[in-house]
Amino acid sequence: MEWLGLYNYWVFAIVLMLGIYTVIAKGNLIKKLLGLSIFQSAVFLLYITMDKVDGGTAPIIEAGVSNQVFSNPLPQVLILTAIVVGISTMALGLAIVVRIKEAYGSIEEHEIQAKDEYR
Amino acid sequence: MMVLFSVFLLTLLVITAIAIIRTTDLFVAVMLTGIFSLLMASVFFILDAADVALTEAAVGAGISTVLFLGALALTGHNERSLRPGRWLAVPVVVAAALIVYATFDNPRLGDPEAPVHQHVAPWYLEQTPELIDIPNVVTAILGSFRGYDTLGEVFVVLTAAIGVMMLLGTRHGSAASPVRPASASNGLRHHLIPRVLGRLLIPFIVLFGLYVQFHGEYGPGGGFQAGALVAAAIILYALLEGEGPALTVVPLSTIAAMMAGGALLYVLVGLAGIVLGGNFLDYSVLLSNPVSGQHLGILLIELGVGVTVCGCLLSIFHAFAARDIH
Amino acid sequence: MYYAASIAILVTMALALTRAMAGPSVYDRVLAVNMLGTKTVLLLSVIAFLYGRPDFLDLALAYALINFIGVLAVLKFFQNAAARSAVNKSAEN
Amino acid sequence: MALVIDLLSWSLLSIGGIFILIGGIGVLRLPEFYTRMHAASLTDSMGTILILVGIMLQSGASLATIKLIAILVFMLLTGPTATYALANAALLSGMKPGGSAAANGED
Repeated sequence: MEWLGLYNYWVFAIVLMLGIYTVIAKGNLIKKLLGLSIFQSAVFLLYITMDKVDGGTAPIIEAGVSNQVFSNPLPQVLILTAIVVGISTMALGLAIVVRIKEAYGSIEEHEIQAKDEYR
Repeated sequence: MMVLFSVFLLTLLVITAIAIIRTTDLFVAVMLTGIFSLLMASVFFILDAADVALTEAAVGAGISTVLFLGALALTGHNERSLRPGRWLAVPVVVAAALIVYATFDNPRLGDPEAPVHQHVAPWYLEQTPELIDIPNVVTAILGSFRGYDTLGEVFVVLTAAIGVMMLLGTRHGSAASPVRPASASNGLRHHLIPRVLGRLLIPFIVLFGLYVQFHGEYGPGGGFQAGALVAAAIILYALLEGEGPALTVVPLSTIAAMMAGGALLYVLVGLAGIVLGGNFLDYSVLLSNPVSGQHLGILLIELGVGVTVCGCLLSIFHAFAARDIH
Repeated sequence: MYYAASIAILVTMALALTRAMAGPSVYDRVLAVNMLGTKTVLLLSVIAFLYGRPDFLDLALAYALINFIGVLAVLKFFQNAAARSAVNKSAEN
Repeated sequence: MALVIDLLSWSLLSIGGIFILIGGIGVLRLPEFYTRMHAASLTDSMGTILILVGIMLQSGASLATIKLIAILVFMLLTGPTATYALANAALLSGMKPGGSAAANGED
C-alpha cells in the first residue's frame, strides 16, 4: 500500500501537465485560461498534500483537548490567499480576452494571428 | 479509509480535468470547472485544510462560475479548433512521467518526518497559544506572523481589480451603445420563485459572511472567505433584480471606497505599530497588553482584507456585467 | 455507519459526474452539477463528524447557501443568450 | 437509550445512503432530461433529510445540531428551487417533456 502515499503527487503531476497541455496546445483563449486555472489547482493540491500529518487534525486548537497533533498550517496560509488572488488574476485575464474579442472579433489564436499579419 | 476517499476523489478530479480539456463547448467546460472546484474543496477538507476548503467553497461555488459565464456571454462559447497541435502531447506526457518518477523520492502523504514539518511550522504551532492566544493557527500566521505576505496578497487583488476596471470600464465610442435586450438589465425578475427565495437567502448569506469574518480567530474563516461570501450575496441580488438595482444598493463609489479603504486600513494598522514604537505590522504595541494588542491587530487587518476582497470581487463582477453587448 | 453513507455519496458523485460529461443537453449537465453540489454538502457534513470536529460544519453551510448562485447564473446566461439572438435577428431584418 | 438512538441514526444514515445511490443511478440511467431531473430532485431531498437527521441524532443537543438544522433548511429551500428554475429554463428553450428519447439525444 506504499503507493497510496504517493498517489496525491501523481495526480498533481497529471493535472499539472493537463493544464500545461491546454495552455500550449489549444487555440481558444478562454480555453487557455481554463487550462491555467487547472494548472493553478494542481499547485494548490501539491501544497495541501504536503501539509497533512498522520493522525493530525486541522490546525485549530480545541479548548480543553491536549496532545492534539496538528497538520502544518503554513501551506494552508499560502494557498488560502492564493485562491483569492487566483480568481482576481483570472478575472484580469478574462477582461483582456474580452477586449481582444472586441478588437479582433475572435478569440481563436490562429484567427488573431492571421489578422495581425494581414495588417 | 480517509486516504481511500481522497484517492477516489482525486481520480474523479483527473477525469474531470480531462473532460474539461476534451470538450469544445466552453459552456460545458465552465460547468465542469464548477465540478472540479467542488471536488477540490472536498479533497482539501479531507487533507485537514478546513480554511482552504472554505475559501475554495466561497470563491469556486458562485463567483468563478458567474465571472466565466459573464466573459462567455461577451465572447461566444464555441471553440473552433483548426490547429489541434496534438503532437504537443508527447513532450507533456514525457514531462508528466518525469515528475511522477521524481515523486518516488518524496516523503509519502502524512509523513511526520517530512522536511516541511521540521522548519518553522512547529514553532508557529507552539508559539501561537502563547504569543497570540487564538485557537486558529492559520489565522494567526495569516494575520500576524506573516502579515507582510498577506498585505502583499491584498494589494495583488486590488491591482487585479483595478486592471479589470481599466480594461472594461471604458466605453467604446462610435458603437453608440447598441440596444440592450430588455431582459439583460432586468435580471430574472419574471422568475418569481427563485426571486422570492433569493431575497430570503441574501440576508442569511451576509450574516454567515459576517460570522465567518469575526469568528475567523476561533474556527475556519477570515477576511478572504468572508469578503467572497458577502460579494456572492450581492452578486445574487444583481442576478435576481438586475445590475441597476444592485448598483443602487451598493453604488460604484461605495465599491471603490471599499476597495481602497480596506487596503488602507491594513496599512494604517501597520503604521500605527511604527508610531507606537514597534515595527511595521507589529500589533503587540497597539494595546498595553501585547496579547490583546495582537487580538485587536488581527481583528482590524482581517476586516481590512474582507472589505477589500468584497469590493474587488464586486467591481470585477460589475465591470463584466456592464460591458455592452457588442 | 458514517463510512457507509459517505461511500454511497462518493459513488453517487461519480455517477453524477458521468452524467455531467455525457450530457447530452446542457440542462443535463447543469442538473448534474447541482446534484454534485448537494452531494458535496452531505459529504462535508459526514466527514466533519468522521473527523470528530463538528465545528467544521461551517463549510457545508457555506455550500448550502451559495450553490444556488451557480444555477441562477446559468439560467441568466441562457436567458440573455436568447434575448441577444432575438435582438440580432430584429436588427438584421 | 443511547443504543436506541445509535440504532435509529445508523438506520437513517444507511437508508439515506440508499436513497442517494438510487438517485445517482436514476440520473445516469433514465432516458430523458425530465425523468432524470425527477430522479435527482426527489432522492436529493429525501436523502438529505435522512442523512442530516441521522447525523443530528449522533451529535445530540449542541451547536453542531443547530448548524445541521440550518443546513437542512437551506438545502430544502434551494434544492427544489434550483430544480424548478432548471426545468423552467429547459421548457422555455423548447425541450419537450415525454418526447421521444431520440429527439433529446442519446439512446
